[in-house]
Amino acid sequence: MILILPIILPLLFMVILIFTRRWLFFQQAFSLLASIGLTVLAALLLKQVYIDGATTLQMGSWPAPYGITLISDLLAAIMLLTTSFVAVVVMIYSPGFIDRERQTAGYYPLVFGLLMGVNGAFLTGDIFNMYVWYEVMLTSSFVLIALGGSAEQLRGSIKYVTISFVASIFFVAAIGILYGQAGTLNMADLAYKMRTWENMPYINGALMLFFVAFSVKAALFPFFFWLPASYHTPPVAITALFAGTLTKVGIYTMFRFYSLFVVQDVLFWKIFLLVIAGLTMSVGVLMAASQFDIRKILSFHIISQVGYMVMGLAIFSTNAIAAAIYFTIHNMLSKTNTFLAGGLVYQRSGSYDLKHLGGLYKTAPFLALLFFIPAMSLAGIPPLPGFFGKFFLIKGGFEAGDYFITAVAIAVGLFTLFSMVKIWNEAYWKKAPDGETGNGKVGTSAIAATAVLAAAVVLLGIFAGPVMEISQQAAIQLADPYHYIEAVLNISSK
Amino acid sequence: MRSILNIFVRFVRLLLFILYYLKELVLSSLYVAWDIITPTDLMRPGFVEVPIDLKNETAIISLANLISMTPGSLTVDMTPDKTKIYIHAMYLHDKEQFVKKIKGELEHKIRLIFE
Amino acid sequence: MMEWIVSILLISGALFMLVAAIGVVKLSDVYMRMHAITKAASLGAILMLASVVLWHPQWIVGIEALMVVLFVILTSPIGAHMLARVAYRMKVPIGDGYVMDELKDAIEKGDLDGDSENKITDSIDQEKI
Amino acid sequence: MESVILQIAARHMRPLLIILSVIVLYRGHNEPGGGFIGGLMLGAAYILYAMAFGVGKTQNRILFSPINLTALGLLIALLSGVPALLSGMPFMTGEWVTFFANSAFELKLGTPLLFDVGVFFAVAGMLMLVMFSIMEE
Amino acid sequence: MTILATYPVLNFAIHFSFACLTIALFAGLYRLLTGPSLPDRIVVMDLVASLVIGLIITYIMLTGKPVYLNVAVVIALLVFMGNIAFAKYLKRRIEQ
Amino acid sequence: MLFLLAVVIGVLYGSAVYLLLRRNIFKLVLGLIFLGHATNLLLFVASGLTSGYPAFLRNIAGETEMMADPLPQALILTAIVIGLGVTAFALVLVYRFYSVTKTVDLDELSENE
Amino acid sequence: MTTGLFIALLILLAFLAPLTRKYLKNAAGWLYALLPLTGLVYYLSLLPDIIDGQVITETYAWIPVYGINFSFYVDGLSILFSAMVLGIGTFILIYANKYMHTYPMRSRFMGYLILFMAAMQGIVVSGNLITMFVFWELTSISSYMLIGYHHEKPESRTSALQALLITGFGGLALLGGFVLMGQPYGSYELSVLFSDPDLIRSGSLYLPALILVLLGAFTKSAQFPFHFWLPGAMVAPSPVSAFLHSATMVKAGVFLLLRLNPVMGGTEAWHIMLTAFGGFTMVMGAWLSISQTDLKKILAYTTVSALGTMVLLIGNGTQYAINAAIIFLLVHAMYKGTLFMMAGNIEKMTGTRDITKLGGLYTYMPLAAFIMTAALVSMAGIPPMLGFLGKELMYESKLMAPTVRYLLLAATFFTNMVLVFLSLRLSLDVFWGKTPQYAKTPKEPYFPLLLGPALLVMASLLLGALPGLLAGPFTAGAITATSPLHPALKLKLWHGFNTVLLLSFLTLLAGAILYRHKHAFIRFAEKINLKYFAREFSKGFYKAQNDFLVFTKLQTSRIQHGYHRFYLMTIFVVASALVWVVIWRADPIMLELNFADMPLNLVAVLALIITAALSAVVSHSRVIALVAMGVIGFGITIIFIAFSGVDLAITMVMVEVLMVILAMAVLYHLPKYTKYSDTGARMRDGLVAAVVGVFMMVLVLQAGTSQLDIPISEFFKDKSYSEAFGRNIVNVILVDFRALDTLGEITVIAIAAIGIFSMIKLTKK
Ligand code: NA
Ligand code: NA
Repeated sequence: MILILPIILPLLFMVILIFTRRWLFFQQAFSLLASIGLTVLAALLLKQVYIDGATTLQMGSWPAPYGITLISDLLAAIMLLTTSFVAVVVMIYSPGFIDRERQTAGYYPLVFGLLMGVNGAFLTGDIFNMYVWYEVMLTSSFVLIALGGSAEQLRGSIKYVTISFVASIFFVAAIGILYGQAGTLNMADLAYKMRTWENMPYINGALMLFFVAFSVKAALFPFFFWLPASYHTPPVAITALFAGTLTKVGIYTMFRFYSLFVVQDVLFWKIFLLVIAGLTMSVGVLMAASQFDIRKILSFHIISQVGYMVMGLAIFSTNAIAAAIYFTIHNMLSKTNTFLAGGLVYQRSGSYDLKHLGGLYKTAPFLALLFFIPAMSLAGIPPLPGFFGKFFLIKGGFEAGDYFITAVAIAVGLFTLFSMVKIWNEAYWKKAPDGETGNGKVGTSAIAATAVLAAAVVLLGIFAGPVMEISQQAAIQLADPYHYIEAVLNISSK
Repeated sequence: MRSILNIFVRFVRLLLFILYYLKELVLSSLYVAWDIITPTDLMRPGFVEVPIDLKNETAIISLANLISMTPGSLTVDMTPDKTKIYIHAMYLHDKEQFVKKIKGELEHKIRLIFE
Repeated sequence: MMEWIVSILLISGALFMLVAAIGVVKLSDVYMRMHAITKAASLGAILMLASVVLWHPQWIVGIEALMVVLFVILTSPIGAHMLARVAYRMKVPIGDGYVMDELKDAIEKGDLDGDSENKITDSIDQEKI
Repeated sequence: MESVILQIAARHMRPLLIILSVIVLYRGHNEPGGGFIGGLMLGAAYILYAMAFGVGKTQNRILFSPINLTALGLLIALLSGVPALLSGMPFMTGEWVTFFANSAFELKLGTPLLFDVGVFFAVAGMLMLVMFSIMEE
Repeated sequence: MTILATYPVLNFAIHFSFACLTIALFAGLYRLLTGPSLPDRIVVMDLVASLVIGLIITYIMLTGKPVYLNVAVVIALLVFMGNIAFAKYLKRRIEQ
Repeated sequence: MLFLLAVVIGVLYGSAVYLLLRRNIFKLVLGLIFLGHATNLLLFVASGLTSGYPAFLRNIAGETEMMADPLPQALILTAIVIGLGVTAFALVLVYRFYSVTKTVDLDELSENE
Repeated sequence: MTTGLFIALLILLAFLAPLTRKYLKNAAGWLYALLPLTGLVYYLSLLPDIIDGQVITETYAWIPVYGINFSFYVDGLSILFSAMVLGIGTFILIYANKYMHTYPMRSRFMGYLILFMAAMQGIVVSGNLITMFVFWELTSISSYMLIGYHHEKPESRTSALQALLITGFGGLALLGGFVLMGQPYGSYELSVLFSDPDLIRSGSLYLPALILVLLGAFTKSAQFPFHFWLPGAMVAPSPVSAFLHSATMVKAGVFLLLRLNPVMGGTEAWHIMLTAFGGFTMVMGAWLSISQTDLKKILAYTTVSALGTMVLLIGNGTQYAINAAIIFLLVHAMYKGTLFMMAGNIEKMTGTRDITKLGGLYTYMPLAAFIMTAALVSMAGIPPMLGFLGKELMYESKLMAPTVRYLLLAATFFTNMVLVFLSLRLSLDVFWGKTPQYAKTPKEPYFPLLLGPALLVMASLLLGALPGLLAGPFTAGAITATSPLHPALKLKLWHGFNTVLLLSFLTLLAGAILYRHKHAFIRFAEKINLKYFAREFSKGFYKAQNDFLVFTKLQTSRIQHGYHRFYLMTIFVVASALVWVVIWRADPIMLELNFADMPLNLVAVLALIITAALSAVVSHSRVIALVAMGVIGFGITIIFIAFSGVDLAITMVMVEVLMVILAMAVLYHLPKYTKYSDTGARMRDGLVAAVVGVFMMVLVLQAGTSQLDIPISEFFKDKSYSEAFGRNIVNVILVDFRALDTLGEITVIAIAAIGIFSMIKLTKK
């Protein structure tokens, strides 16, 4: 029963927030409380799944595979919890950062729309339903990215909307081919059946179409163009929310699909994903190095780091998957945190451009610390979580004998460090070019949110042990698709 | 009682009108069809102004639409005060006769139904 | 017998539509072509619908067929009127052989540019839904 | 100044379309139609009206603002799933009530129909909102 | 479709209608491509709408499913709104 | 029949792609609409074609008459509606884009990257 | 317990220091120094237990699944290094607090310094490779903050960045190396590694692991070709140089080599690489130091040289060599720490550290002169200072080296000769000789600034004078830990007249001669100043960095070029290709086409759609395109009707009409089409479009004719009326069977509505 709540509660909140859209304070307070509530809910779900194994719910009481199945295994619950937490932080951050006009123009309802889509995508066990949640999520993000309508935002959102639309089209086309061939939409059912068919060229083709669609959402090479083109345009709170949620849904789905549906030509898929992962992480990090806008640097890094997650997926050993899951959690927190810290810089100095920034280390040491923690985490400096993520991945890569990709991952780490230090050197250490560092008012709530998240990042590193243990369990579930299939179809198949 | 009778009368008029209109429709359709299919050219097109005296809006729109639905005529415009209607006619051999047909037959029958 | 009636109705309706389409190709200017189109919708559709109603003599079919006819009569002329009106104003040229043009005078006099907004007489319009 | 003929037609068609949209909504469970088609029709009624009279006048004719109508639709759709929750079934399990059972007027009403009503309002609201927003400019 | 084997005349009528409507469709297409004015092209949509109603009716006769009539109702009811939109657009172009 | 439908789908996709590759922003949106149509059609065609048997039940349950697969139809309906929502948004976006930047040339989008 | 607690306290102190320093003022240094001093005493007190190879371990579980623990492993080597870190650290804190007295942000500086101390201490007592790595990286980060202390100066930032990148690179390699090392053991615990030292050496992962580990060690310890960051790091304040760049951080690499010697050492690869790189670095560092004039730069290059010496000795691996390495390590830490602190003092008192502008300082600061000279005596290897002992052992080990004995001997001789030369130069030229004009009159440095150097020099003297009593036991534990097979040698000052003594004497003589002809020698050194290894390396690094940036900029402009249509083109082309590859690999069944089944009526409709689509594409009029769109909509409606989709057809008509209206409403505001693209572009786009179109066509054609299973929708047909009470199955699916989809769908609609609403509302102003 708890499974449906992460989907319908955001919808309910969204409706309430639409009706009350003119009462700013209510919106702020309600959104914060609501997102905290969702986080608690997600935590409960995680606990339940951790104790009892994957849990399912048949919508409308129609049995699988006919009705829509909701299912949460550990991976879904972990993602749910992390996303909700990111949302809480962004909800704390927003009142002190986003201008009043945007806040009353539907910002809060849209955030819950986004969460509804994201949660739905995590929980659904039905391919078409997944598409629907994707659309809910994407449409919310379209609006959020265009909200405010500056020329820059509009430029970015046109690219974002178009490319996402094209990806959705691939998604639907794949569903069409899939249904025509297999006659089912239930993921477990399909996975089960796919293990009985000998040759299914078009299902495999559809799988690749799905993969392309998810790659666009996850911003993999060469499908990432929309991300750097649009992520730097909206207020940074929105970007932070996206950074913590959107691309990760693509990755999550890719994990899910890979685990369930890649049954033929596995070696090809592995090599293919390894190539994609390597290219994604290296191209992303190199492009980041050339940038001077904090948001752009961070945006390109999103791409690079998604590459790490795909690397874990491609290796697909329990350890590598667990590593990728941990890495994903870390990335959602740390990346959001860096964006939020970048926003503080902006509030203080009025710019995101490194060429115009400087001196913040001296004048705003606390803000500097708030950036330094997640930045070092992203750069993989121990004992912050980024280090463990990288370490686990390297370990997984070496164990699986995939030396080359692991070497690339290690090398990319250096460039990541370079970019983070570049921001630090320019924005914090350098003397401000025009002599003064700006004295903008930094929202208290914005600082508080960033601090909360930074603390969470540190804690994620310190408690890497327990988190990793859960990730390991999640990975074990994911590596064995029968766990999922049995939970949905109630058949024992081994 | 009187109003029920009134409604009944109007309904009968409506039925009669439909029959009349169908007859007109078929006849003029055949006429136009013949003109289109064969190489003959009987057309004398033009825009005609027809004054109308209907007051009820439903009646007015019915008139305008029925004019359009009848082959050979098409309502193009109407004055904002709803007193004049402009029709594109295909066969304006005789303007007087055309106006008379619209006013005397179509408008009159419509008024009988609506007013 | 019924088969024959239905068939004839169907064919005649289709033929009417065809004739209208030929009219759209052959007729000399845009106003004339609009004539053809509204007529294709009217008589052609009526005839064909009659065949459906006769072949499927059910209430619901009859009602739906009647609705089609009524809606065609209600809407098709409005569309044609709007287009003809704007076509004339954007000076789409008229063909040869026009015998009169009273619309031009009316437009030049400004008869058609008044304001009727305050003249809503019907009451159906007043309630909110 | 918009065409008088259009204005008259719009005035006549608005109630017609509204009634039809409700019929389409109601019939949807057994015949072609349903909430979405009905909603589009309801929206179309007001779009036509707005094309004839402008957005301002049209908005005066609506009880709910379009955005609230959309939200209302969502709320109804959402609430239609709740009875099931209350009786311990999964969300959106259909709950049906039969009136005049076994008679000629047997009438089955259920939460799926209510759900369709939600769809109806949401779609209509969205359509109006979109069109009014653009046409107002 | 086996029904039609028992009604050869109707069968012929249906296919004849299809043929007429098909030719009519191409006539409309010709107008869309040749114009010359914009209203000329726009009215093609009206023509096609009418022809689609005809086609729907023919399909009803062919398949024996009057349920398709619902589609015709909607076409009859709503397609003219497209014309109005075009007309409004053209009007604006005159005004500019 | 399948062959012809496949050709239509191919042409629609091709047209959509060509339109998407234009510089005019309006053509871009047109391309999106075409892409949506093409895909709905693909979904319809790829999941099997049944002529003349709409998915309506005439009698009480258990009727085993031949019938078109209703599921893809429901899916397409959903996809159409979603497509409508997104396209409407895209259209307004384009309109806003033009009114803010005063250009319809997509290549001018490149200036900020 | 104690070790963990101690490090925790150090870290705590690091965070407290910035908060408390401004209240404690001058007392701060003394107070802070109490903590490392306590630690020093504690570890020295362990010495008697440890000396014969005993080990104290502590373990705190961290990520037990992966064998990662906070483990501590205290043996003789740990104690030796702890003594250096904490001992010198104690003085440094006192020194730094005074030295930084006039500097801004000194509170933070003290914090970083203590943090660094904690990290360094952590490295030397780590009992787990990953624990060690954590501290290892922490030293890199804290040293980055310290080197960049003058962060408003560009050269400070670049030097800090350079140091961080190089040590960061090494760190990453080291991590890889550690992971590889842990693989055969399934553990990262040192105790596990030491329990089966041959496991890794005999495995196939040994060589890659070794190379990676050496990269880590070499970068940290400034071995060629990574040496150049160290002289660059001299932009840091002197306390940093004295602590990090002489006594501790740069020794981390050496520590690592010593620590891993039992498991990684002893192989040919180890021997060759360490000898080659260490030896070369040793000579190069010495040579480069000759022509420097900056006091700190001289010291930096001699440090590079000394580090090379240690690496060389460790690589040598013989009993004498290990002994020599350990002793020299201690010797070097003591004199170099002193020298750096003194260099800082001189700079502070005179305002310069250019030795050509210094001279005659003895008259102003005799005490300082004495201390510094004593340290230089140690550096020159003159008895009775500890340095003498180090040098003796060094020669001894070279004479016993397994290979290239005489080459190594010559190199060592040369290096030591240069050290003698520099010792002379730094003492005589700075404290005696001509007195230049000083900006302000120099005076004796303050007491806290001299305390550390003085005590270190005394200790050095003491250890050197009584080697068997003090230095011997002190280093024996470390030697045992490093090289369990070779027991520590008995140390004594006087070995009798032998080759080694002769060599020592010759070294002194040669150094003195060189000093006598110092101008010629310096000119000579400048002539062959190994440019390539000094300035050019650093320059090369910057150039590489710049080239890298240029490259990334170019690459970005190629990939993220901003042209939307090429993004789309890329996506379409790549997607088509990928899908095709997959299908092709799966061996598709090619199907025969059935052309017979084509109802003419539909053929016409399809032709209509195709024509309309093409005219929309080629049309120059938006109105025509929209009409065509409408026509296509009607065509699709007919297809839906022809194949039994009633609700679909209705929806399609309505949506199409509304879409046209909407598009018109938008067009209302847009300008006319302009022709933007040329014929070439059109051809290219047409080709892409055709490829995608044909691809989709074939896909549909192939996929549409095969089916692998019965659709699940049979269920819906059964249950639609009986259980969901609806005859319109499509609608029942929408509102019941798959109502969740529809709920999502109307949410999309609602969100789009909000979006449109807010977009119009917000930008109205
Ligand atoms: Na199929
Ligand atoms: Na729907």
